[in-house]
Amino acid sequence: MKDLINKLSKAYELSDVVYQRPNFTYATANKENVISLITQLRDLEGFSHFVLLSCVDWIEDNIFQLSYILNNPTQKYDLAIRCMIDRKEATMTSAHHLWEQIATYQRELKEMYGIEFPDSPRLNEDFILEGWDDIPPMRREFDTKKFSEETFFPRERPQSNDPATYMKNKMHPDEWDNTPSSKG
Amino acid sequence: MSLKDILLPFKAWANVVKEPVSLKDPMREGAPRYRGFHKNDIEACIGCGTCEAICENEAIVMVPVDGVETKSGDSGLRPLLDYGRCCWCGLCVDICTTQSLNMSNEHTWVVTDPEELKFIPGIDKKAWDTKEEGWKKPAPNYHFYGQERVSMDELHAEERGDSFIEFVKGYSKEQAQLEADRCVECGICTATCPAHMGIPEYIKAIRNDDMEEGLRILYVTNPLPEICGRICTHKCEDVCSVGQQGESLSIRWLKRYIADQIPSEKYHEILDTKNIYKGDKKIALVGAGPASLSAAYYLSLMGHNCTIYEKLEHAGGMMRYGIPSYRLPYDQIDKDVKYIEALGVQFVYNTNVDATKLIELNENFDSVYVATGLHLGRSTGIPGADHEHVFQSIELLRKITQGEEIMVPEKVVVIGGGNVAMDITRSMARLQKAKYGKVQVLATSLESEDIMPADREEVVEAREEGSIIDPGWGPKSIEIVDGKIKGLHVHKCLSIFDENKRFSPKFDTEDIKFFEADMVIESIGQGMDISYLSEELKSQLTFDPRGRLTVNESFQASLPWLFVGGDMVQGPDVIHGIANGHKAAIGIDNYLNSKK
Amino acid sequence: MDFELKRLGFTLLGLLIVLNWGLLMGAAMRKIGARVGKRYGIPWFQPWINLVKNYAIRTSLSHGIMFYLGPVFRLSGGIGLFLFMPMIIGSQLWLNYSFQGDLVLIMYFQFFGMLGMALGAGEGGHPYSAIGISRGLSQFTTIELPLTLAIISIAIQYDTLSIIEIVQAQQGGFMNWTVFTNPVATIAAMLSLLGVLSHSPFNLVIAPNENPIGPPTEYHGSFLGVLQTNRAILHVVEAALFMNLFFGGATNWFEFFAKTFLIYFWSVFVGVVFPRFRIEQSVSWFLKVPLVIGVLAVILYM
Amino acid sequence: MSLFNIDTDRSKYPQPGEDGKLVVDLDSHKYVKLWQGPNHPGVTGNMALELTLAGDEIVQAKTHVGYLHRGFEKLIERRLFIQGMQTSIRMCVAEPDTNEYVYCQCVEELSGIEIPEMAKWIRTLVLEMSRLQSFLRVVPGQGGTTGLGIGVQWGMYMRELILDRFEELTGGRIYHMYFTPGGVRGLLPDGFKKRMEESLIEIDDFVKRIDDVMYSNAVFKKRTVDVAVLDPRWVDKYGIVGPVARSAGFKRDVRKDYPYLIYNQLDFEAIIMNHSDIYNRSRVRWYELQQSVDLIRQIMAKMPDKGDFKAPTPNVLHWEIPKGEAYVRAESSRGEYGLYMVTDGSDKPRRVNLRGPSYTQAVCLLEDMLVGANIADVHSIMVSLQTCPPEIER
Amino acid sequence: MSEEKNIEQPSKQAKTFENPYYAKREVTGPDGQKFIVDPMKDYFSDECPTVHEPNSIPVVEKFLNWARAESLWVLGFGTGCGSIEIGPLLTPRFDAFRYGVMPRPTPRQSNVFIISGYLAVKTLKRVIRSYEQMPNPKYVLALGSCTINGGMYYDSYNTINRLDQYIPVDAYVAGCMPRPEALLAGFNKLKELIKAGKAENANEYAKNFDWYKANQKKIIKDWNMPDYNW
Repeated sequence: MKDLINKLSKAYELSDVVYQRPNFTYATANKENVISLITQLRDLEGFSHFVLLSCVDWIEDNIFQLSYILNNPTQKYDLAIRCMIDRKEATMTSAHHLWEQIATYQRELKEMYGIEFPDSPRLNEDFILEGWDDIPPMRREFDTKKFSEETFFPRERPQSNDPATYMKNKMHPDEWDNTPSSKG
Repeated sequence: MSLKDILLPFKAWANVVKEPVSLKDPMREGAPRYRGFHKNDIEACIGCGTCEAICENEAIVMVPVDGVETKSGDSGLRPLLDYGRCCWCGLCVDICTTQSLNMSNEHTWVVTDPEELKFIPGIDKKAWDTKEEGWKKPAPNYHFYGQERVSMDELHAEERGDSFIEFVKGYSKEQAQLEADRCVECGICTATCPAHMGIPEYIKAIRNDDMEEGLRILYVTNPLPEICGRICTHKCEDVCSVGQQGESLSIRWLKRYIADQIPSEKYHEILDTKNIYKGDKKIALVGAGPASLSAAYYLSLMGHNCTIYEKLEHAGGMMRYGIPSYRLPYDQIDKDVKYIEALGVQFVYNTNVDATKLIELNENFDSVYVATGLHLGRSTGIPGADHEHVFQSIELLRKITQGEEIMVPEKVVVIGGGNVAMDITRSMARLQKAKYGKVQVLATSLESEDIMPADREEVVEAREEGSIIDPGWGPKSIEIVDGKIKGLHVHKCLSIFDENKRFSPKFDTEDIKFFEADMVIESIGQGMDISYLSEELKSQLTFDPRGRLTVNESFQASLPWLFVGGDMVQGPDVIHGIANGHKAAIGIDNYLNSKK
Repeated sequence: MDFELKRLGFTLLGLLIVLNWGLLMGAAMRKIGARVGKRYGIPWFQPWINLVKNYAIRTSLSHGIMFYLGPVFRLSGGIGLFLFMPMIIGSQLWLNYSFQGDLVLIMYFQFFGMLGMALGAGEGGHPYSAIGISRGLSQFTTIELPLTLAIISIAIQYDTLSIIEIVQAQQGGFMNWTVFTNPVATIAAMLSLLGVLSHSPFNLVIAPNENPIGPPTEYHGSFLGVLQTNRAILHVVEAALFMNLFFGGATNWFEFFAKTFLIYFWSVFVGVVFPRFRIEQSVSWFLKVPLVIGVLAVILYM
Repeated sequence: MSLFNIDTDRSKYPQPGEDGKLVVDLDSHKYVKLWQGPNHPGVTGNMALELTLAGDEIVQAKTHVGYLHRGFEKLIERRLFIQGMQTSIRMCVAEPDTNEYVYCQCVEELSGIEIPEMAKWIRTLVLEMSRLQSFLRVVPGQGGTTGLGIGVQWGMYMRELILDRFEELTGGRIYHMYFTPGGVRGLLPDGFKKRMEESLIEIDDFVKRIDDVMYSNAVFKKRTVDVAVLDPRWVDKYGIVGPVARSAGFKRDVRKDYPYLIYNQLDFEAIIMNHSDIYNRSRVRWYELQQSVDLIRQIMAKMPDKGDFKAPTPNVLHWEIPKGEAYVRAESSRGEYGLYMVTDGSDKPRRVNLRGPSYTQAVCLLEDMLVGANIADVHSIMVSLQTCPPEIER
Repeated sequence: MSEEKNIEQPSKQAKTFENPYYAKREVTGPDGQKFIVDPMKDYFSDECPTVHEPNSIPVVEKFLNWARAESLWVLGFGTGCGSIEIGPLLTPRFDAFRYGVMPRPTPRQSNVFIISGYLAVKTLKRVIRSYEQMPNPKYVLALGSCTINGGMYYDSYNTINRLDQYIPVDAYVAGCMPRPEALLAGFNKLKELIKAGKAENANEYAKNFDWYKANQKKIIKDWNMPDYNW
């Protein structure tokens, strides 16, 4: 595994290599290199089984991390290629020509994160959601609880009480608050 | 396709003559472990709300219920289950600190009005309340949070036995975080703590390794964290919900851990007290004990000028002169005191405030706060108690801490079962060990072992150090032969309080014992010295039947300018002192503002 | 009383008996089928309740006149079959309106209901109705072929097209039954009976998995009630037809019940243990196996 | 390779237009558009197929999912690590334990917890039981799709027996919520092994019967043999896993290839066949059903009686896991089942992504496999691929 | 967290939901004739539901109600996870056929709609269509927490919280998921209600039609169907 990574590192500038398990490695590649890298992995290195295409929203750093997990079924090891793309202009080269299933992943990512994959088939069709007109729901800034409460009006319930506050109010009603903001 | 393929399927018809496997009555019982509807033992439940915290569906709401009182250690809240949310995972049962919440194996409930599906188990009577079977906590050693205290490094009994060096070393970072991790953040402790410290909050700060935040939280309610972190009577730990099944959290040590991490120089910066506003109001505080220090601290923050008058040469009061330094080293007292001093509080040492001085203070200052503590020992009054080798523990302790030479005989008997008795026992043991190399101290108390007022660990540690603790005996007389004390006669104590809960011990005069001793130390309580109140003042003040000054909720005595606090009002307890110092500070502030 | 009037009365009474027997037999078969599946199955009176329930449905929504007429056609197909089917041989009154050459009419009525249903379901507008109908018609055509051949064979054998005469020819001991005198035709007919009663493996038309319910997809409430009524009658009458043609008819009601039950049971016996053929498979099967046997039966008696 | 002689002539089907999309002119009266689902007994679960038919034959198929979308992955981002356990389990209702396992294993791997030996045995037992109950549904269910109802009836009863054992062991019937990060939530109850063995004996009997009634059934064979044949080249193209890939001759079994828990102490071989039609795909599952029974017996014979079943974890109310990412896979009855978890050092996962076998099998593979099939076979094909909509849309 | 301010919030997507399949269009028939097809009118009937009063003779109504109660035909629409327990219910272990329960694959012939748990918005649309196609009288049995107050998915952006806002519900069965036993108890409760003449929710739906429609349209953005789809 290490040999392979070393070999690929030269050509594709892999960084942040993590040897998670003896048969599982993570590495980060540049956005431009990813497609040619996974093409090489598929065609030359025997990574014929595509496992997963996923996206992680690092909202603090303003990036989306795309993870391509590939599996080599004969050698029985996995390689996950990470790729960072800009959150503002979330566009990535499509890889649907390599594995048929990637088109589905890309449809989902488009719908859930708003990432564009130009030329990917049926990209703009509704996949899971229907008639969604808010920001893509899997983005971190989308507050699902707030959305749910505003949209689906839950049944009313009694207000919950924090034991500490409740006890204090009940047993020592006129005493001070202990939150750091109020000094004395 | 062969003939076999056509004929073999007909074998299925063999079933037609067999009895069907359908349940005749399909309404079965759930399995013994089945996670069905909830039931709650209302008596055992303390309303800690851990179930609410772990419930991912917000299906549990803590609500007040009729018939359950809010009291120390019981929030008076009980979980309300919303079966419009519940997913029957049973985590609430697994984490329940008291194991009062369980699930029955009942599983069928159909309603037409969904509002019925909200109920308080145990309060709203349900058919399954009496069912025995159902999901319970899987095993005694199955936990979602640590059950055992992280033990603190301390000196062994042999090492510590002959010195007054602080023997509890304090937590390391890893230990503190491990211990802090056990907290379930229920907050039951907060209301129980006299000062209402934000205990879960500062424990959280430890977990986040944010000591500055921790210190800020501490100082909101307690300006003496180093002191409290060592010698607080930790009422919080008694009610800690983690302690319901395992060992309660070492809240005191964690507090000390925070204070220990930060050097005193950084206090100003962290607490943002560099430029506090100073007004023109002046307050005199008598006695430099915890109550005064606390009051002075908060008054300073409010912008008042405080002057503390202390009879002895250092601040700290009973903390310095009553508690041996192996428990509370002096430099730690100084650390807290120095910070208060740095806020502009003036300390006047070696100044005894007597009746005239008090009047003078009243004239020169806007308000006077008196917290002179309980510095007089009480005597048992048994025959022989007036012997010169019968001492008061308070007096002895003060002498020990002041470094005065005291008599260290070979055999000592201590009468009393409180923390002070333990202090003197252990102090004497140390002195004996240093002098003779062996310990022959015996402490006896009226209360039996289980109701001894002293902290458990004090008793345990005292025994580790070689002292004998033999509780449950009432002192009868001190045998004096040739003007020298021979020992103490005791008889078995049967009960301490009568049916009206008044102090009235009963003894079994048949069951007697004799403790040999060269010296007897009485440690059965303390009294206050209010000689500085002139008769004229006394006549204007009111006292309660136990001889204590009556005060209102902000510790204002019947004379408006006089505020009273500390042990004098609420008995010997440092955290109470701090708390009522804080309250008095608020009261004084209000009083001064209203006077304008 | 006038004989004709009396006959009308008996025919109506016979219809009632047949209807109830059909419902009961349906429930019994379902219970037997359930037993094979290791369960108890519906209560025996369930079909009556279902019928009442369906007639009591308040909504009655028609997609057009043909939609309305579809169940009516279907029911008249079933009743028509009944009217020309002799029930009990030996009693003039239970012979219904059977007459010379009624065999031809019966073959017609078998198709009549199906066609009416086709028109009605087609108007329902539901694609599954249309698919079910096209499947049903193509399958039923091939089911009819071996049956017709078998009937031609026994018509040649007994030299008549009257059911009554065919039955009477079989009287006098069970060895006279067509099943023994013309086993080949009987086999062809019994195989096509599986299709006629639309049990597995020939029930793709109304299969829930492949096609929610087939032609009656849109039918509800009283329309469905009519269809259920028809189904109960039709199953008994079809069984009675086979009883009359191949199993010596019935001389009393007990014999009638026993024989129709067994004949009906035959389709359940096969149906429970076999899954469904696809339409083109069942079409080709009917054209391969029963049709060849039917042709053989005709040739043998030519 | 004549066996795999697939009709690739699609000239009679709609052709792609200039923009790459197929041109299906519904108004030309050549095609019928038909929706199968979501309210249709002929789809597996709550999903829909948009079929374009020419006669009885499908010329174009589109899968429509999202009817069961609950936004799990979003919800788990709001859940503590302990709370994710019962959220993740609901991702696939037919076989929930695999979800639990991959979730807990991810948490354990990222936080560096090693679970006790006993917990590993019990987890393996539960996972195998879960596979078994899933097979008991789907093996006779294949007959059910073609109208053979009795197999389903028997199978469901056998599954009930396993569910009874589950209820006894875990306290839940369908959703067991029995694995917790760190181990499991209890030991086997008294007499469990005996009752389990009794159930297994009944299942042995069922296995034989279903062979007689279903796999030897002339009509069933006619409906399933050589129907919807899977081209072995498709396996990598579509990412096919589990019994479907194994029936096409690919020896891919996570339990063998990437042994987890105590599978390397058990004696079994991956079952493969080399012609993947509906019949063989179902047959592979039938063999695996027997294999599961055998594995359960092995586990019960070899497992220790007592032991710690849960490793100590940090306080679950504020359990923070350092930054990292993990992909954990397990073998479900449908094949490789994986969970990708990313943590960021807080007490909640940053991202959780589930990769169920249906994700590719029910969307792109099904869409291609249905072309040219008869509409009466749609349900059979879906069941033979064991499509499970909730794990597609989560 | 000053960085957070820099993150540009993506604007809400303005989408138009027009399915060409449902649009009006001109079609040339096989005979060359041209005609306009309006699927919204041609494929559906958009007649409003009406209240069907019970039979005026109490005895008759009582008898009919008994028949309705003893013959519950369930729509085989597995909307959520609870539908997995419908299998055991209808198979040997529980054999609900004994109690007059029978699955039907088409809404036209069903009387009972089992909402088996959570409803995604996308499913809700289909549920409403199916519910409206069911003939009066019709009953709704809601399973599990999700239909009552959101259950596990109370904070999900795609599942509804309260079913009774969208269609009237007759009985709720507690559990997540309810066991087959609980479901049977639900059927028994339903039978009780029907026999007592209290299960007239189909008429309630017709009476409060506007309220229900307003609620439904509030969350289903891609409506694309006539208000009432017969």
